[in-house]
Amino acid sequence: MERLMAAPAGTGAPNRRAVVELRGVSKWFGGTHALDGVDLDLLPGEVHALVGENGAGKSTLGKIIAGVYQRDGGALAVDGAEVGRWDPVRAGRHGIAMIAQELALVPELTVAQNVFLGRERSLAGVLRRGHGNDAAFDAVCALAGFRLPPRRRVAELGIADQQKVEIMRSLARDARVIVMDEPTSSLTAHETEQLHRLIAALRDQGRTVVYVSHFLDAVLDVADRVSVMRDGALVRTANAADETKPSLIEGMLGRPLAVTFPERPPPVDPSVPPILEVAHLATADGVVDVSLSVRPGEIVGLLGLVGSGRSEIARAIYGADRITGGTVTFDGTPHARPRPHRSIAAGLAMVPEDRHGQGLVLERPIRENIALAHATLFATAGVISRRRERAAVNALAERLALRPARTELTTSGFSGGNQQKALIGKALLGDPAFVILDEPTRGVDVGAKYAIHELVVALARQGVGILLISSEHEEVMGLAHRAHLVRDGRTFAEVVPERTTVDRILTALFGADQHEGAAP
Amino acid sequence: AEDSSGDGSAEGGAYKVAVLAASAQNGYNQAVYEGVVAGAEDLGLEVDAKILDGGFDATTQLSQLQNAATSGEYDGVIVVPHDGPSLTAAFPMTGDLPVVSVLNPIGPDIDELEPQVEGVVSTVAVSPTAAAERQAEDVVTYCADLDPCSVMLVVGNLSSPLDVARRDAYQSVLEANDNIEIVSTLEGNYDRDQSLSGVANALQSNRDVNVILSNADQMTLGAEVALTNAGIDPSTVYLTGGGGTTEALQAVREGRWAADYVNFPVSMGAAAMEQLANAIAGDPVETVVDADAVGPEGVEPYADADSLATVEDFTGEWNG
Amino acid sequence: MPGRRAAFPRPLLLAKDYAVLILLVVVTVYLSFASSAFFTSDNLLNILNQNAPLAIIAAAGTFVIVSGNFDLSTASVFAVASVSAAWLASETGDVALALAAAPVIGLALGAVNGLVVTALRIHSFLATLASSLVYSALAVLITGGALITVTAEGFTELGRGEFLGVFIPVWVLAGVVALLWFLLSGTVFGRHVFATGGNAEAAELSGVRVNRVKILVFTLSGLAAGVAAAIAVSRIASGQPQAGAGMELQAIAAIILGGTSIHGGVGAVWRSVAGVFLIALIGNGFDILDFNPQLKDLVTGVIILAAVALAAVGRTRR
Amino acid sequence: MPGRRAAFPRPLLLAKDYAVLILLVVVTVYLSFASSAFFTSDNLLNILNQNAPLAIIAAAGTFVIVSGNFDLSTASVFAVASVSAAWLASETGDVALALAAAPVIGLALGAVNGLVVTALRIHSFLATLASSLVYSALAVLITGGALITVTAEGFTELGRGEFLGVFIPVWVLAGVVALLWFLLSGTVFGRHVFATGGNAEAAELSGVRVNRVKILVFTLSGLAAGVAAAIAVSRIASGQPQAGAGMELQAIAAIILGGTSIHGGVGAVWRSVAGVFLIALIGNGFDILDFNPQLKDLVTGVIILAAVALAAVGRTRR
Ligand SMILES: Nc1ncnc2c1ncn2[C@@H]1O[C@H](COP(=O)(O)OP(=O)(O)OP(=O)(O)O)[C@@H](O)[C@H]1O
Ligand SMILES: Nc1ncnc2c1ncn2[C@@H]1O[C@H](COP(=O)(O)OP(=O)(O)OP(=O)(O)O)[C@@H](O)[C@H]1O
Ligand SMILES: [Mg+2]
Ligand SMILES: [Mg+2]
Repeated sequence: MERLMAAPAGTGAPNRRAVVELRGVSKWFGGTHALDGVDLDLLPGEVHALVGENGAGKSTLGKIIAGVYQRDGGALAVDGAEVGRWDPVRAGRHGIAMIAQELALVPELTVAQNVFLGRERSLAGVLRRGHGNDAAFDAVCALAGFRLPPRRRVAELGIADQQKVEIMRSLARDARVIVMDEPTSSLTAHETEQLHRLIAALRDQGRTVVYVSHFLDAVLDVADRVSVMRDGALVRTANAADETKPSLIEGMLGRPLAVTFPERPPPVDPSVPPILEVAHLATADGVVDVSLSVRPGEIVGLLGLVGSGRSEIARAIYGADRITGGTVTFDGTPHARPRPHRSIAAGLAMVPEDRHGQGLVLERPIRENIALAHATLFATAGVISRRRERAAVNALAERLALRPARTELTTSGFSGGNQQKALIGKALLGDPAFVILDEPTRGVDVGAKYAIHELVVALARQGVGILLISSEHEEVMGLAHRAHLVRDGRTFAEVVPERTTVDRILTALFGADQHEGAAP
Repeated sequence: AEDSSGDGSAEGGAYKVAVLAASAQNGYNQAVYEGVVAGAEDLGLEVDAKILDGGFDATTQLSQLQNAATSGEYDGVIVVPHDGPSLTAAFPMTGDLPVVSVLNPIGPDIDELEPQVEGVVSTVAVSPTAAAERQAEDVVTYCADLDPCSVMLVVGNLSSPLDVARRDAYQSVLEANDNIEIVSTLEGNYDRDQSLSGVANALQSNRDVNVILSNADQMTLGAEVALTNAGIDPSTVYLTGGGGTTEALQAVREGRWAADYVNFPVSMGAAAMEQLANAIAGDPVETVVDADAVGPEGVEPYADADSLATVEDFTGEWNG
Repeated sequence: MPGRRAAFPRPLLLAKDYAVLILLVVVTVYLSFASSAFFTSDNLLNILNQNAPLAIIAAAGTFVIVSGNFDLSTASVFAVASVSAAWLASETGDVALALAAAPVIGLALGAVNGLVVTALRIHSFLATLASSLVYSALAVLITGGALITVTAEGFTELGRGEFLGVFIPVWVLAGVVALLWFLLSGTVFGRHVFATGGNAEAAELSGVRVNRVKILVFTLSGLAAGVAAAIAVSRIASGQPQAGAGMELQAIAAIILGGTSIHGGVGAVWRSVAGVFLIALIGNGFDILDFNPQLKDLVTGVIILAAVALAAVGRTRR
Repeated sequence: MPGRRAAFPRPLLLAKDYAVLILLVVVTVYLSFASSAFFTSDNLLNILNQNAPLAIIAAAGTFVIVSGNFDLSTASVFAVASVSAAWLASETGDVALALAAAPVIGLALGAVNGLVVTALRIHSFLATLASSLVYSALAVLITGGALITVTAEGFTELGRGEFLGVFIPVWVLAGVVALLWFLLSGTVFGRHVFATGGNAEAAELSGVRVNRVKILVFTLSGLAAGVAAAIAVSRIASGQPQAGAGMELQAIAAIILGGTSIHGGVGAVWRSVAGVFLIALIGNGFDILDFNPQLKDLVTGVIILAAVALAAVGRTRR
């Protein structure tokens, strides 16, 4: 993507008075030193990127600015005035809003109600009628550049749409400082582009956007200044113009790393019988007519826009949603009435797209989460051998570079990216013959992402069949042997990534598709 | 109500009577109901008696009383109040539906048996205080030549005015004698298991107890088990309860208990029915019927082995 | 969890959302045919009048449940409020003061609940269970366990009086329900109650003062218990510590029976009121018809399950 | 919500995790000084013996709460089981059969709860509230409301007998607790119970048969109620429908007091047992020291709050 809006050089000039200043801010979580004396200035009218490995402290920093966490040490000043007690409400009053990395919405309320939550317009506490579906909502949509049905219950939205609601909510607060913690982690390239335009627009209105992301190209693209973090400490803050992708990576990891996609495993001989075959699959949850097949050792991708139903396809194959039509054949035998426990028993694993909602039991230790689907592997007569369990789990954690590498810690205590790693480990523990990966690298850092890509390829080389879903089309393009294009719950075309480009794919996907807004 | 009671009498004395039980699931209340039915037969009356379940809930019973009045279906009501005072709210009732109260009076004063509110024609009961005092006096007699004479009190539920009155009565009588020492006061909640636990605990600090005075047989039965578990022979302790249940009378006859305060729920039901019939028929009514006097010929309410020996065939009017 | 659901026919949706109303109608119709005495304004007003206190408590309790909390202390708040009112009336003879005191005391005890829950950040189930023990002990101490009878002139007006031929408690009930209904469904506060119960963290992040909301819902619940107590105590003209025992669970049962989610975030005041009267009708039916009272619980239980099953029909297997 | 905590000294962490134990110790120490009769093996065994039934129910109830559910029917299952046992004993005179019947009946009723909850997919709070009504009605019907006295030879062995100088119920308690503790913390089933309560959707996607788990935890809870009933009925040699009334809440209170999360996903069997005995000690203390029983609730409430406050110290504002 070419640079969207030229940021005047030297925007970083410190002569402008900072909106938010952090001085020596530190934060402890139990034993973990999440933040270690961080200094940071946020200037008006700048896009300030935060980059760093998983667990570096980006979210923690953002949450401290937004008042979600209390700092254990250091000072926080807004408009030059030091603040004492700090919470989301006070932060909100000072015009600071945050889009959390892990979506925080009220599922039972509608889109509009969520967007205006805490900002309801009322007469003496009495809600104005028609609230939500009116000018105010339209204004937010206009500003955001996308629209959602205001009266739809948020619980019924796909995770990507939910992320849009978060964005709209921060806009509705017309905040001067918006902390966006990985806002694009489940947006497609097109929507990401939209968001970047939006961010630039906000910046030009003199607002400050703190942009946390693992997509370094995008960071260099939209950010005016970048702050690099490592192990809870600030490595440096510099003008984006003076940074390059390798320089950022070296700053984050403390060592250089060439990030290209690992070499695709050799193409699979078409005569090999498929491990998974799906014919005219349909469900009540958004899958209309899907046919595809995956051979052992083959990586097959699903390319679709958000809401196209890719996750629903995955859920249907795995048995999470009831199948209303079509057949699934696994390893030559019909996988009739699939249910998760049958799939797992048969060696069919899935990494779900929503790690909190569908993936992890947050209040349990990482160990139990990774072992959950396969506890029986370490059990004799139903009695679990902690020793064997721990050995196997720790080995996986090692292989996935889990940080911190303490598998007894409560899952809620791990950073988003590391939780994602655990989620993948969970699927791999049982040595499955076929894996569905729905957004497998959502929210993981460059290093870990590279590791996961290598893992995927390695699996394929071992003869594991893989169905890959990613909103980051490059990922599918870079790894998959073949890919199916999905629209409105239908597979309507098959492509060979090596022989096409993202743009051509997008054009195909947008095809007749209106509701996704202007096609490129 | 006017005309309905008219109908009632018109149909050759086929009375419709509502029996408002404090709880229809409870042995005592059922006995009263049986008594009402039996009493009607003895009187040669054709009575259609219906039992309503108060579920040990004051509001429910109040509602039932009000409904009975407004529905105009009944010629009279017999109530076993769960909470006498709260029923006051139903009076004066729609129409002049006669009400007879059994076991507890209806009205603000739980010890006043004379009708306290317009509409209650008769009360078949004994003042809880009077009964408790009498029980305590027997204890005093027993303790006469014991010094110290240590007593455990087991009362039902100390957030219930009735039981608080009983406890106060026990205390005032016993504390008047300096040889008597009340070593503990326990809540038994009319439940064997709870009184068993309470007494078992209290025994830990007072193994040498002489008297266990309770106002309900269930609780005394629990206490008896506690004694046995603690390796104390029940017959060596003055055990007494209240209710006159089959089990209690047996215990007294066998000498395991020293005494029991006997109730006659069936006879009380019959007596209530008799007074109600009089009221409906417009005949003179006894405003107070002493519940201690309604029992079978020769049965002494404050029973001990000797008094029971005189009435071999009396085995109690209920069990619960 | 995301409520992924497929489209299904209208009637089932209705069944899902209005199960309690449907059953209310069914029971009413049945009773009307079964007994001439049932469907009379006299009897219906009686039912309303008798259950006004419980309905008021349940209506306010809806806020607590919707906010994702529990209030197990309403019965003991009710008890404290009623004995206090009785005590005041018999001491001072000032009827107005005494009856006014009940709601005030309820409000205060409710606020204490809210403060305990938010300050200690413990689940309200345990917090209010504990406070209910403390409160009922208070009630006993105020009276020494004895009964307080009120003879003061006019004390029973609120509980027994009539206005335009309808018992005053019924008017109070109507007013309270209307008010609370609006408060929950039509105001910012109501919206924040839903948000707090739906996802407290998200609400907090959106600038909702979650703790303040919690304190307010408990205060409201206590206030309602106090109002209910005022009605009840004036009706029976006497206060005693056992008053209202068991009410707390009856209220919660009615609320959930109405269709308000125990997980919080979903519910309505009218539902709780409907729940209260569905159960009340069953009791009334048993009294009117010549049924064996020992079957009452059985029938009540079965009807509750029926209501729930009906609602379940709407939901489809995931 | 995620266990967010800032850095704080070890002791506070302990306070957070072991509040119930700390209070148990504090109360024990106090009572030991207050009365020489308290800290005697005789008295301590007596406490264990008395509370064995409740502790057994709470231990099994832990599974229900950890799995994210509620069982409000334990008391009525207890009632049905005990009246049935009493009835069988007095009818057949076959003591062994009668006492064996109680657990079996409990198991069956518990399974029914589980099936209702999963089949209707309703929250167990309401489901078990309804079933508790049905069950207690059953208990009444079995006895016709009356009390059933058992005179059969040897019926009281289980409840009153001793083995190696210790009451048999204490042995049963020890066995049951050891077994359940291990079942929850050391087996695949236990793992699945935690997962179900922590995040049912994730559990399902991980191949956990969530519905099966639910049915099993309710069955277990019913079974425990049956065992408890067998002990209690044998102890008092009589069965009556009101038996055990209120036990269901006492059990839940003890479980949560112990520190098991009412949200599910977190908890332990020993915690519930500790909770039961913390409350039991207070009662025992009152009886031994002859304190005014009217203050018992007050003290209990305060101590519960103390325990909770202590645990709260650990958690700091995030
Ligand atoms: N609620 C919590 N409880 C305990 N530890 C926590 C908590 N939140 C974060 N941590 C720890 O603090 C450190 C920083 O976490 P943070 O979420 O800020 O990382 P991050 O930079 O956002 O990582 P990611 O890119 O994966 O989101 C990590 O070691 C994490 O384990
Ligand atoms: N709970 C639900 N109820 C009704 N429709 C739903 C629900 N969840 C998702 N959908 C619809 O199903 C389609 C697929 O949802 P989803 O957003 O998961 O698709 P997707 O292709 O997986 O996109 P992504 O994976 O990028 O989020 C969308 O139209 C979405 O609106
Ligand atoms: Mg993060
Ligand atoms: Mg998806």
